[in-house]
Amino acid sequence: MSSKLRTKDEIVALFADGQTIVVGGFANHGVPDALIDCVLDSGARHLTLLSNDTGDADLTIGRLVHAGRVDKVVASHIGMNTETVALVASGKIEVTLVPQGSLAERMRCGGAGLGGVLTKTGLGTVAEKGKTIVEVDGERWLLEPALRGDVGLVRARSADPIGNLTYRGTCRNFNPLVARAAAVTVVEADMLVELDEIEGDSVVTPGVYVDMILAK
Amino acid sequence: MSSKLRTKDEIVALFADGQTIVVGGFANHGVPDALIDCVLDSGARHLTLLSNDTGDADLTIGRLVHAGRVDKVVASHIGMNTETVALVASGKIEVTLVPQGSLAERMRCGGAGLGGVLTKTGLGTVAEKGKTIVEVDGERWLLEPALRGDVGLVRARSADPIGNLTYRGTCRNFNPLVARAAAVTVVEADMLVELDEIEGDSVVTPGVYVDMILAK
Amino acid sequence: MDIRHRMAKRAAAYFAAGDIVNLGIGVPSLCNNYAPPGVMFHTENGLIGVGPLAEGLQRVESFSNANGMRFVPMPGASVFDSAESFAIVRSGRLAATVLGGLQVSEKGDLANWARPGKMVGMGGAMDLVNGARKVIVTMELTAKGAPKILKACTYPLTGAACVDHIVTEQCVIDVTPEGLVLREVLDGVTPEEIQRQVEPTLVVADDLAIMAA
Amino acid sequence: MDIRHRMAKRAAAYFAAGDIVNLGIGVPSLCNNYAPPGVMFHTENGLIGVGPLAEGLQRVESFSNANGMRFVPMPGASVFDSAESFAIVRSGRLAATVLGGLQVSEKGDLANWARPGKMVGMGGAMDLVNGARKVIVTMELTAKGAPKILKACTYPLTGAACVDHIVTEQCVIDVTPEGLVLREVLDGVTPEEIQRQVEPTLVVADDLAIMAA
Repeated sequence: MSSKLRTKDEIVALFADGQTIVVGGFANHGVPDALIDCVLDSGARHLTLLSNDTGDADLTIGRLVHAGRVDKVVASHIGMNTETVALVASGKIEVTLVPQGSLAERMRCGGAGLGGVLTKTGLGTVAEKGKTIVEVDGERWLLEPALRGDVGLVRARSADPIGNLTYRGTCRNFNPLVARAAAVTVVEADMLVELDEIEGDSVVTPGVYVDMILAK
Repeated sequence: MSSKLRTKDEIVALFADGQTIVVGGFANHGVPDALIDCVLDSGARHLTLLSNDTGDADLTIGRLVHAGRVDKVVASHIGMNTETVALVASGKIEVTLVPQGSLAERMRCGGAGLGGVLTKTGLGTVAEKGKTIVEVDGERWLLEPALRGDVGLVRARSADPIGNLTYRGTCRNFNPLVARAAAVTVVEADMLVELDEIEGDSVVTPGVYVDMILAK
Repeated sequence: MDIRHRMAKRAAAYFAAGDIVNLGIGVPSLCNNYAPPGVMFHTENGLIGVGPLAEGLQRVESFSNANGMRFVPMPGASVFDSAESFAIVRSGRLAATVLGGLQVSEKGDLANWARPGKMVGMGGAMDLVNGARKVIVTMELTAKGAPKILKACTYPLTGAACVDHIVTEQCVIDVTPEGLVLREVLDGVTPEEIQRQVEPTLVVADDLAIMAA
Repeated sequence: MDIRHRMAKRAAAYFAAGDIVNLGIGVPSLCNNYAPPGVMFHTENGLIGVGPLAEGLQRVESFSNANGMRFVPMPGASVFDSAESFAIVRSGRLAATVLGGLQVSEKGDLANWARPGKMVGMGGAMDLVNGARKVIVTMELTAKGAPKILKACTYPLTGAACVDHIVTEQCVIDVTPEGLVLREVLDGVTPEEIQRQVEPTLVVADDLAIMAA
């Protein structure tokens, strides 16, 4: 059992062109900003961004869009970010919009060894487009398939050396889902604490999901 | 916002013949024993029991089997309870066995407005029997449909008056899933605490899922 | 009372103590000023128990609503991730949601997230209209004189047959199996005047009431 | 060393520091005595960090393993519900699971939860063999002289093509795309003697090693 703390250089080395990056946060809150610095420093381009939104123009997640690193976005809402909206309109970014609850479940599936879930959300709307309808006992459901990425960026409140995590308030949002939904999960924590300092019952994301923690 | 604390008599009145009762606990640990007393006192019969297991003979959940209240069991394992095994063998109880992880997900779906999930678990085994296979991008998955009940019985460590709950150690097990997977959710807590005594970040089951709490 | 607050106050009259309610942005967000005691507010980014807007040291990043506004959590607040948040939404645990509307059809279809060619995201709206037990739309009756209550929506739908109540600045309309029922009108406004501003034929309630100004 | 501990010790040699491992009941449960430092144990009823069996005041209901035994949680233990527990299992976060076996086929099919007509439940076994990165079966080579390693299982399957390593009291066999490979034998036991006790034809590894007694 060795520490998962890693230097910024080690984390920067994770990123490569064409990857899918899964990012926690909601409307600029609870976003792993120091890990977004790492993506920017890596020079990685042609990324697919999987996150609830793309923040504001050149703020939080929006910095990846501003720097021209993003080719595709999968999100529930991009309207806050005027740059994303313009790049989508001009065809420079391809966007897939997913209802927020379905996006959360799809990430959860991707991190839980599940292939997808059946939901009513989006039935009778454009969210049905290209999707499979599954009947269960005569009832119609929309199949929302699992989503996963290459690297997941998580913002936590506290992290112990093996990656047990807590969150604070609404900064939790998508972060625990992102922690599961990527091949490699990297964490940025407001506070780094000792092993066993987070009581077992209070752990929100078990360390088993975490690969690396950004050292201060 | 009024208290969800209810007397034993009010809770006993919830149960009726033919209901599906969803019960938390795992191998006699974390079982809501006082709520099982309520089911016994109600006289309700021909119940369907939805739980991980049926405890030991005449212990915890097994008391419902011992008292002849149960017609059907949906569980992942009944082997600990010699009475259940004998009643199944003689055709007096009908049992449906579900892989434990699939049982947990099916309860979660039932409580999350989802119709089912796709899993690999059980592919190529008897767990496939009667189930739909769904292909996603050419990959085969087993569709495990949602499960719900009429009344859910939950054992918590602490409960505030609006039903925010915490659990302790492995007594958590299926309890947070049961809390969501029934039309009416009833809680038995080791400790009844004041409003706001459970810090928001530490709440495991939000009170929105809870209908009644057994008063001491 | 200005028309925005009038609509918010009327929408909030659908809430009862013990309800958990989700409010959209704009007019719906004003409903918390008029809710009866004991109503708790859900924000889809992961909390039940949203209190008043925060000031000074209370303004912390960790308590922000779906609109990015900082708030004070109320006693008994619970925190959860986005998957749990929408499990609560879809499973019918919210007594009500109040949302703005671009168009509502006579069957209760709602369009409120996009105009054709301008789709920036549905956020949580599709889940909310699918899951909340009561879907209340607050909107002005017309847009630049054109009706917003239509036989069929022309904009992309948020949800089909999902709306229960439409609260406008002039009237309250319920969506029922018998069609759109006019329940309340502002004092001095006639049912005929309302009818002229909506496309489908309204049923006037036998007990048509006066809407508070 | 008695044969149960011999099998457990050999199975534990597949673990490395940092691994999270789930142990089944019986012989597998003995593996924790032989695991290298830094291995953490998962119990499917909802905890990572299972420590030694508890004594006296340590014996609390809240720390019980899937077999109902009370244990002491280790520093860094994390607690979760059954859905999260199996999300961890199915998504490949467990480095290994060690389970008992009734039958293993030459393709690595495992039957370990039921005999025909006696099905009392698979518990978490089907999820574990589907999800753990390495599936290690500890079992005696034969049952009352009849082979347990077969061309095809006759008992209800736990999982198809899921087993990686079979550790018996006499030998270690790997399931590979080329068939069953005999990796280790007890000192003094010949590959021919092992072959007589299994149904499929074994491939004898070029570097056949001696299994620790």
